[in-house]
Amino acid sequence: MSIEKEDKIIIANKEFSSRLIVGTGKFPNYEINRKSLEASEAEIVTVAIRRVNLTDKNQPKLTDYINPKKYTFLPNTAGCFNAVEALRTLKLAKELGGWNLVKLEVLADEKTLYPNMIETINAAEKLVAEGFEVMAYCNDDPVLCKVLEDAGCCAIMPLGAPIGSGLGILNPLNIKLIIEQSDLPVILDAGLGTASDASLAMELGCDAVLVNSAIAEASNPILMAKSFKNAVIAGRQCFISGRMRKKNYADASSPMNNLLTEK
Amino acid sequence: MSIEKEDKIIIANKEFSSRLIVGTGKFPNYEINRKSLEASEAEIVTVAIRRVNLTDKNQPKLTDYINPKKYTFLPNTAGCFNAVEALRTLKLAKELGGWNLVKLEVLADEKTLYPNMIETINAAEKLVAEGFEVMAYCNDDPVLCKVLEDAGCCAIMPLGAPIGSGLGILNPLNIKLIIEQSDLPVILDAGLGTASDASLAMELGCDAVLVNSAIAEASNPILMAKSFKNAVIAGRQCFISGRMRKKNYADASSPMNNLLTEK
Amino acid sequence: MSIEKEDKIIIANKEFSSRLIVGTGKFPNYEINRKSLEASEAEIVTVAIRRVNLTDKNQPKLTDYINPKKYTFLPNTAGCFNAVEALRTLKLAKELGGWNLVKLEVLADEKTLYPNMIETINAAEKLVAEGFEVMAYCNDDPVLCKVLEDAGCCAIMPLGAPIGSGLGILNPLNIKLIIEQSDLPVILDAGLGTASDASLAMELGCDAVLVNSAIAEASNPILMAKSFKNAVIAGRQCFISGRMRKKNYADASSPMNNLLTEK
Amino acid sequence: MSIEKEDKIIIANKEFSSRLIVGTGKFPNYEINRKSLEASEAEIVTVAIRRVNLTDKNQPKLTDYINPKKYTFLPNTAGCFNAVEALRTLKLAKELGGWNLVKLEVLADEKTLYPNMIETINAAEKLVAEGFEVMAYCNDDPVLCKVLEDAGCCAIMPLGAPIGSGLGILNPLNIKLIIEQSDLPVILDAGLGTASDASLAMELGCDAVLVNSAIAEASNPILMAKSFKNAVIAGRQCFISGRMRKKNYADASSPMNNLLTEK
Amino acid sequence: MTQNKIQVFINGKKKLLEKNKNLTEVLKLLKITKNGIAIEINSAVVPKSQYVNTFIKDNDRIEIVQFIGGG
Amino acid sequence: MTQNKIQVFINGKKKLLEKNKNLTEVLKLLKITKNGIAIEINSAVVPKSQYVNTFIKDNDRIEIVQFIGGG
Amino acid sequence: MTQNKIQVFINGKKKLLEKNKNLTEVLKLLKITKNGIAIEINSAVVPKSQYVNTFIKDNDRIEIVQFIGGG
Amino acid sequence: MTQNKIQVFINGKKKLLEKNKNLTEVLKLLKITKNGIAIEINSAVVPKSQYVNTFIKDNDRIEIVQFIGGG
Repeated sequence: MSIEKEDKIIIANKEFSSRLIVGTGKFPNYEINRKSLEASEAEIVTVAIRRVNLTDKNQPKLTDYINPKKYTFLPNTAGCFNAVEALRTLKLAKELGGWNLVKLEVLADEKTLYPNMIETINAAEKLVAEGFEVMAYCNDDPVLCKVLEDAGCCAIMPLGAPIGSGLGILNPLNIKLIIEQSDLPVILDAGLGTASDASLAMELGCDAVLVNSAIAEASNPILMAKSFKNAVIAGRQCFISGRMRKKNYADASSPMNNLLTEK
Repeated sequence: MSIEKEDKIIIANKEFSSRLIVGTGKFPNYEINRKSLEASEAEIVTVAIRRVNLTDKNQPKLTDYINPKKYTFLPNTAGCFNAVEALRTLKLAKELGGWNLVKLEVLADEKTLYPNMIETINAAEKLVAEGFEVMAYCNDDPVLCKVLEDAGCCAIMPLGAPIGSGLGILNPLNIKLIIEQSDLPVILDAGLGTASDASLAMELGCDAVLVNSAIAEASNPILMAKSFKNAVIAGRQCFISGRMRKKNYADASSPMNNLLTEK
Repeated sequence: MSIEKEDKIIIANKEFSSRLIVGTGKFPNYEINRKSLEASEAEIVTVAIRRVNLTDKNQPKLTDYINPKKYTFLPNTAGCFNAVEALRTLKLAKELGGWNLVKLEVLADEKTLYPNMIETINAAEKLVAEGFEVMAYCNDDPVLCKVLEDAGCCAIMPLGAPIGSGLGILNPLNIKLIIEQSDLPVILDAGLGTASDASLAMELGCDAVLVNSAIAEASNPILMAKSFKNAVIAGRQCFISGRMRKKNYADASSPMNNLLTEK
Repeated sequence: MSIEKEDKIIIANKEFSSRLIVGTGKFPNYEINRKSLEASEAEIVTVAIRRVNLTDKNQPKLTDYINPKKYTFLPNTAGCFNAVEALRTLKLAKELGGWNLVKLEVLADEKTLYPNMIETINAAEKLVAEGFEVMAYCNDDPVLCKVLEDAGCCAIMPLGAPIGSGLGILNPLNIKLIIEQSDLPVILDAGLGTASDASLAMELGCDAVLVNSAIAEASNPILMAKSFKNAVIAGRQCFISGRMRKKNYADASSPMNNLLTEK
Repeated sequence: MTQNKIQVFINGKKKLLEKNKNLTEVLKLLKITKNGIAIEINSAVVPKSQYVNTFIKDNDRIEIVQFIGGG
Repeated sequence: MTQNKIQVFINGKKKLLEKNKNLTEVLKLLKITKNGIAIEINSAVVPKSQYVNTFIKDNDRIEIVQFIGGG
Repeated sequence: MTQNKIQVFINGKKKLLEKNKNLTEVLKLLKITKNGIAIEINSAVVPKSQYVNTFIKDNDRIEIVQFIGGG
Repeated sequence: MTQNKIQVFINGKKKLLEKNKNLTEVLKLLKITKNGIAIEINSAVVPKSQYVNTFIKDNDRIEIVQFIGGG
């Protein structure tokens, strides 16, 4: 009876087996995206809403490769810089697929792509009022994460490092504080670059992680997707297993008695 | 056709599928040891040689739980503080099971359990001359690791941190330098505490890792064994996949054009 | 002609030679506080406003030891959890000494003592409107720091780690981003534990640091005050000098030619 | 009566006030070298022995700028790759200036410039036998540092990172273990890049540090020399003062009672 | 502009259309199929069911969007 | 409560005072000197110059504060 | 010590044995089975095949070892 | 090579010298002053006091060194 079987994550009353959420941006093409997604065994994918290209209608369509019936689409508001834009975008997303579960992302500037927390809180309240299930991309300030929780979000998504930076988790203490205080799933979003970064996030107690660039920009995205799948499982198991205590000195693995050389 | 299938590690001309070597010390009992070992899917286990207890012969025996026919036993010289003791110990190991593949471990002191590199090199030469296949526990000095390689060892086993400390990899640069220079398998030995530590070791390019305390001292050793199994696979896949480049600023995962809000 | 002579910091149009601001809390007594302050060569000290003790009027008074004529008092709002309390407190501070230069500190909770950024911004606007010169304790989110700057604060005081934790600077990248974007003095507040922490803050480009617990809780506060004085100068000089480029391999300090042993 | 006055370091029975040893390599020219040295207030400088240039005798001479009567010259064996070369080089150094105090440096390869510890130990024994006072550049392995100590060296000089890398102290735990075990002055040699690196070395308990590239390669070497002077003093004072205890949560600097707002 | 034409903005680009066209007709004109898209006119979403009854007016700002890859 | 007394709160503690006392008198009563303190009544600061003209009323909340060590 | 006894050390502990015993007999005496053990006498390994021909002499240092858990 | 010349190596470079020259003469020849240098012949240091009595032989390897900047 393995832990994986039972250890589900629940977001907005929906149960998921995978704790890895995958973004669909930056892949060389939709075919590699599709294969990487399969390899990742993720159940939720983030997607963006953009204008249809009127001049070239034969461009490949995301939905031709990734089936909204098979995966839970998580429409994001990437590119929105205020609550009004975010709201407009997600209403279109709802019309597109009838989704209520959305990823709110209100950015402050293009250099850091850090969230504008004031606008994010503001937008979260409006979206919740409109009946959306809001998963909120946010900074790693436990205080403001709590405000988002109180605003009725269904998941807190603090950043580990700037989006697409691959720098890992810059402030593990803050992530830990957010997890300790939160009654919601805490999903590490943004900044993860390697398997060990993802594993560490789970070891800190995150309920899931969202990964995009680290997979899409790998030399071998499909294998990297597998890597993250395994890293998330490993990190989750490690968290549940209860790690050994750190020691500043050595502690022998082999008994130091009954040696040949004892008198 | 998955990478795991093909990506074998070869030590002393023997091929292994698992890149996780597990120690058998410190477990609550041999039964949990056995189950953890199975969960880890390791193929090699380290074992110690100690005096038979003459007063109580009914004590459980390691070999009653862990079958030398099923696992590759790697006898170690833990507790030896010079070449002579190590040589004596391994000759007995050979008599015990006819093993040539051994883990050489010549310790300097009980506080750090760091290797005495001079005695280790000295012992390695003698053991190689006697026809042993020597996997050598060593410090993380690339220069002395090279000396061990030239002495005819079949694997280099640098420490990440003091044995049983769970501090992880204290000096990743040295481990990287050792990997870059080495024609032998480099196996990170000692100090790993969590899944992410093991994953990082593999991401640096280690060919395998040896874990004991982190599994044996976990609240749930069996699940932790699974965690390390997955972490090692994740780290290996990450290394092969070629990680994304780190950036000091953000890089959007969703395109910043064709936005609703563009003029 | 030494750099220290010229390299002044300007806060609210006042010029200061020292880049070390010292808190006056937690000292064993006011006498040690006074001596440590002298040793630190700081020019600005933070102070708190509290109720007079009506039952025991013979308690020592801060101002009997630390002369407001000699040091720039920086009244803080420690203990305030909203804008109204902060405003009340600082109006009393103004009445107490006619100070306009104040340290705004609106806390969110007693566990982290992290700032409540929404209330802080709110309070900053009110205080600026009332003619105060506001130095604002804040989190390390560059976006919200910019909002404080736009609200008319005269200095940004991001935290390095929780107040009194001595953990140093948990997220140097954010501190760097704040410095890059800011037209105001950036003063690292909270979390510094050692001289090297203070030096690092200055090397990142901070204009000054505020230290309290690290000095007050040292075994020898007076000597530790000297240590921080020197560390801040060292870090500032290092920042101005332009550090060497990091390299991943060695680069000889002594020429590798004209050796005895060359042919 | 300040600590600096009394807190001397004793190397080979000679007393020094400064705990900063400066290398003389890599400076833009000897004039800047001289000025930086003065700014550093160092008393000991390392120097190399090289062939006189027979074709151009008008090249500037180190000793025309840096007076061996004013500074303690510490001849090094940089560029030597075995004991024989080191011994030859230092005998010439002795003839050059009658120095007994020398810096032994037996390198393994040009990529890492790491010491060859076996040759270093070997050379140290020979040099001690010849009556030299040997300060030994070494790796950060406590076990081999102890061997050097037992060989009769007068100072242990473990590396923080590869020479000229500016990466700081890669393995602080090892440096701490070396300090704990050692009866000799432990001088951190190689790898320091910034003031905070030097301060950290002293906070760990090093008796002194040796700096070359970080000063010589700074945009402003003279000011950087001052920076390191102050950093070393700061770090030393911090070590003696006894740092505050680290805490994982906040601890208020201002009392949380007698607030205006209390009932 | 000629009597029987109106000017609109579709995905930010100026276009001239015949008067009295409904959304369904506009999509046909643009050779865009209904499925996998959503439409907004002047910042208000238009449900698919209403395309046929939604007539484009002068200066309408029409946004036609779809899902694409994003993080 | 007796006719000629009023009840006030000084630094959060209940106190009975004679009617028609001004702040200067209250401070004398409390044996507190003017310098190094500031006073607030019902959340409004009272300038030192006004102590003598400020008469305490029933239920006034008086806060008397000073500087202490703080970070 | 009595004429017909010898003193040996087995796993570090002093023991008295009859003279002219071979290793197989000693093991029987100790109730230890051959399998899963290895034996060294005076720092030299004794192959199992030689137990029966190996007679214990006075002051022999006998080590009987097995595998146990170790890292 | 001519009868009255010898070949030596000075700082690794081949040189021809008259026979029977001592170190002092060689230094004069090379226009190098005694101070701030040290000399080794065939890996053995020559004290300054001995320069005048040290005659260079055929194939001698002479090293003339000084201090330079180093870390």
